[in-house]
Amino acid sequence: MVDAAFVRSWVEEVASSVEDQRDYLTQLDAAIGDADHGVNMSRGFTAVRTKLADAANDGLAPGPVLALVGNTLVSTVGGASGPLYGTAFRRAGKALGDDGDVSPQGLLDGLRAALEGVQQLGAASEGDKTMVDALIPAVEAFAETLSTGGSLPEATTAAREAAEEGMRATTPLQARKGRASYLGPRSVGHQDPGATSTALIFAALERVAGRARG
Amino acid sequence: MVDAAFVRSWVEEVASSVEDQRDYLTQLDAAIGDADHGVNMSRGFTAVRTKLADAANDGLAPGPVLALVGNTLVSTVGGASGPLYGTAFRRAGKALGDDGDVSPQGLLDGLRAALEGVQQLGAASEGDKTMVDALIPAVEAFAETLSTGGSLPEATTAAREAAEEGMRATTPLQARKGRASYLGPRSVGHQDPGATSTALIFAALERVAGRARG
Amino acid sequence: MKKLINAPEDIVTDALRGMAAAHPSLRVDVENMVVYRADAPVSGKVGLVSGGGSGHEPMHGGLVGLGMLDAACPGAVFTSPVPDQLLAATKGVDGGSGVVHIVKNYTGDVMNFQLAAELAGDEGTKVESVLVNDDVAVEDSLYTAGRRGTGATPVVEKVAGALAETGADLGAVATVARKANERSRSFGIALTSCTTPSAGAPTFELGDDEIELGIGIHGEPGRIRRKIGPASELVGIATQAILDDYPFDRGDQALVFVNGMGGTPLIELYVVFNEVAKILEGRGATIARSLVGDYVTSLDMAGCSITLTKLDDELTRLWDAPVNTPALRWGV
Amino acid sequence: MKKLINAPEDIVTDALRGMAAAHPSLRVDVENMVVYRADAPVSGKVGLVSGGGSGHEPMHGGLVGLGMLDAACPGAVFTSPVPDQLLAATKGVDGGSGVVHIVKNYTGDVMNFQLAAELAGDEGTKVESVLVNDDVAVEDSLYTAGRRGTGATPVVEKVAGALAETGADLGAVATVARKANERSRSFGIALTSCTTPSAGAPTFELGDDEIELGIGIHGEPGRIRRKIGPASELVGIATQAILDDYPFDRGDQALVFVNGMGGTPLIELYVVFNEVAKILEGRGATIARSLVGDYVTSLDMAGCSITLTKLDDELTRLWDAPVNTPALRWGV
Ligand SMILES: Nc1ncnc2c1ncn2[C@@H]1O[C@H](COP(=O)(O)OP(=O)(O)O)[C@@H](O)[C@H]1O
Ligand SMILES: Nc1ncnc2c1ncn2[C@@H]1O[C@H](COP(=O)(O)OP(=O)(O)O)[C@@H](O)[C@H]1O
Ligand SMILES: [Mg+2]
Ligand SMILES: [Mg+2]
Ligand SMILES: [Mg+2]
Ligand SMILES: [Mg+2]
Repeated sequence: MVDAAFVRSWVEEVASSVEDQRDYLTQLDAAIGDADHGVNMSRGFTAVRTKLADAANDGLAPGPVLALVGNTLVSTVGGASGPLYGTAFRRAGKALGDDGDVSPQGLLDGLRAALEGVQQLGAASEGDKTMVDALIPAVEAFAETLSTGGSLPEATTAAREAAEEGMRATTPLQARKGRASYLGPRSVGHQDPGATSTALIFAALERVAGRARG
Repeated sequence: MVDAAFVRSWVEEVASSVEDQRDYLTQLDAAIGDADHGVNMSRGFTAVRTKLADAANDGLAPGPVLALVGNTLVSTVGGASGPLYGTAFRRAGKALGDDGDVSPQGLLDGLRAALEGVQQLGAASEGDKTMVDALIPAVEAFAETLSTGGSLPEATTAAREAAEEGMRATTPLQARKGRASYLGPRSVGHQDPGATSTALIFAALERVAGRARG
Repeated sequence: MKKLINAPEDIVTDALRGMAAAHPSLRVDVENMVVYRADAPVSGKVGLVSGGGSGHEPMHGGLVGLGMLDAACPGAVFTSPVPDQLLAATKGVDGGSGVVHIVKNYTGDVMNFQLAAELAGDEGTKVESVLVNDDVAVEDSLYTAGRRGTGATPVVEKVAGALAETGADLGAVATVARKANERSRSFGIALTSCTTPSAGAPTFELGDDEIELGIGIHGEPGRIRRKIGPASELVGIATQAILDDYPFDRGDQALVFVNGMGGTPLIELYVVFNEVAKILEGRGATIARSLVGDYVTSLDMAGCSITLTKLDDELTRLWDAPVNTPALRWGV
Repeated sequence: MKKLINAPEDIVTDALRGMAAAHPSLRVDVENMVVYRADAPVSGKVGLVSGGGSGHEPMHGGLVGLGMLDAACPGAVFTSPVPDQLLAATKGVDGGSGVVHIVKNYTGDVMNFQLAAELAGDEGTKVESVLVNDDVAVEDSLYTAGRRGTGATPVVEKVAGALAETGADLGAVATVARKANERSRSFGIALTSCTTPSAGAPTFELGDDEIELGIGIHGEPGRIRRKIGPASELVGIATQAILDDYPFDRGDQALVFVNGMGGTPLIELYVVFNEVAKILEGRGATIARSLVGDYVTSLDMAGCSITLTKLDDELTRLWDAPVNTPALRWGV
């Protein structure tokens, strides 16, 4: 079951892997963007950590936790990734509502809401070489696994694998959205930073689900 | 005897060795100045060549030729070396007067006048790490050789040797005049560009005197 | 990396404190990262707010003042400001007649301004957003992020600010801003990349004889890498790219803006201006106004951008109107 | 070397043509390399002429105009102008009340201006020469070339130009210029060398973590080479060097001029300004006026100089007086 502790450790896992991968994400962004994606994400999740550590936010249900994460990202990240990831977490939080325990199906609804929010705001479709290219396959794989009777850990593993595949698949693409699109054909041959950070988020989810099971 | 042809080929010799040594002079100036001495000298002597090639200046006596060289340097070089070398050649030209043939003693008077002009304008004494450090010993050696019965070629050789010695002697000195003085102790260990160009001028004189004899 | 900073994470706030100390005509909210003109909000006047990543100085903070912006929101280096800043600025300059957002067309800027505009609307402030997208190096397409906002931005801010100063209403100010944008085109050239304080190394590497054509203002590479050539050739390419998209011919009045990217000395910008002038004269267009200097920069990048704005009587009058900002000042 | 130029030997004249095309307020004699204000000579007004090597733009050509210089003579890059130029400029701006030469204290500048002044005197133009020597990095000694003229130069030119505009006589204009110089001190820091077009390579090499303290404005190395440190430390050293020579304390009114050397972005200059402000506030001195930007540059050198001028009522009034030049403009 997905409870507040689960969601909090997921966010904590994301925060620490963003720290680890900070420079890598920035290097990816240097190749086809403006060399700040890692810095942006780390600024955002550092703020998120502080927020979640604040006693005032103790005892929040999973949904409100994710909403708080989203609002914090919107308020601290800036750039393209800030509104996008912020909206994703906000929408997911909204979808989860105020339940203390969320079912795998409930988490899926949250992921679907996140994807919808990102696409509404950013108007990117699959193949535009953005975070959407990791997010869509991840959500689909997650849904697919559950619908065929898979467990939450299995669903998160499938989602992580699909996200990483989608991330790698951005390399040969020519960007049609975001900064990388300014490079035109020169954006080909580089992995998209946002798709990479999205894969990190699903890898964190998998680790937490694995621990929750064991 | 020093006639107009002699003086013109001296100036021509100076011009061509300034061309050859242009980058070297500029490098010396880069170390303790502003990296333009070679460029300045070459701009000046290129203009001098044009002036001397001008038919209007055919048939000038040695003195007026040197005065023309001086005026041209003042009008085209700029920087510190322009007024200094310009004044040197102007004063030398004045000292030679309008005689068509100048004795070695007359040439010595010209060199003395040049030195006096440089020191009046620049107020540098020997040891300040300037062109004066090459000019003073050169003029003295020239005088010394004549006074002991030496020939003009011998006097120019002595002058060239003394100029080069004075030039080398600037290396260990701390500059007290010109741009290099701003470096304080850091000016030590570098050969002075202006002393180097002065040595070139005496080397040119020696070559011409040697040819004149042979 | 060698920079005159204390720490990469402090550069923006330290610089804001410096602006506050240097310019009494500004009121700087360092904590919320907003630069206001000291007398904001000016009651009855339409407010003008712009913003974007830091690293483009003097844009935007240096363009705040009478006759131009009422507030500017600097983000982190090359990172759009967040909605909170933009909302605070929007409310802080609303003199009751609404606020114009001048937004350079970058995904991040557009989205953050959009969120701020929605929040401001909820709180009862009328907001009109004006998009600046003058960079001809990027082809204009519905299926991409579209053209970037670059050198035209100060021009748009200047004329909109001048009209707002006359008491014109929200719609009119937004309209003239859009008109200035539509009549402007830009193209940028980089001789070097730039080094963001947090990355600590150049965003891209260029050979000793290589340059990038069609760059933006975030240290990103451009459309084409090639060998350097004489200014006449490079300026020819840049100006032609503009003219192919938006011709200037006999009778046209041009505002010629030669902008330094931050690391190129002014003497070179005048060499560039001379080449642009030769081309325009060759076509019979008139250089009616000019601006030469570093206004829309990319940190320490060496290079320049050329912006041509086709003036009409209204735009010329508004360009000439008094302005009093740290970076642009005349008539007062 | 990568520069936006056509050929090293053309950079000065190409840039002069660019200035002529960009600024109708100037009259540029490209052949004789003199930049005049368009209405020179102003009859009855004392004329102001300055000049020096090129590579310091906007100084001096960008400081020509109402309330400042009547003419500027650019030499080759980093090379003093020749007497012919200076003589032409001196005669060209003599409105019958004589001409002030503002000369930065460099051997070459001093000698060329001196020769020009003698020639102008012979031709009946009264000339007063004012020497600018504000650089505290060089110790002041009778036995050396003395202190360099650096950041104080635009300050001296501004106040002298403002007084000349009031119709003051030759002696009075020269006196206020000398006063502004005597009340100003500067110190420069280089993060990189610069590349002169003709040399084609940096004048000196600096390690990735090395800087030069006490530099001049000709790309020459400074007094001390050291490792880079935070802005607070470097600005502390520079400001202390000034204050040791000329203290600013409670009640003193400072004009704080943070000048970019050409390759340093404005955001860093504001970081520097903030550090200077903290030091002056700590001593109780007041920042009465400020100037932040690239005014006295050394081609593409990265770094800055700090100039402090102790204002009195007269200097403040003259600083605030209207000025209309390409680089400095207010009140008109
Ligand atoms: N319109 C969009 N839709 C979805 N994702 C986008 C869009 N534009 C950009 N992105 C994502 O944002 C990432 C860049 O984020 P970041 O570097 O933090 O912001 P910025 O591009 O403003 O510097 C890109 O790698 C891409 O995945
Ligand atoms: N006061 C002086 N007296 C004599 N020679 C001087 C003086 N000042 C400078 N010089 C000479 O001028 C040389 C530099 O000339 P140059 O580089 O052409 O001019 P600048 O120093 O103005 O760039 C120095 O190497 C020095 O020999
Ligand atoms: Mg980015
Ligand atoms: Mg020199
Ligand atoms: Mg960014
Ligand atoms: Mg020089």
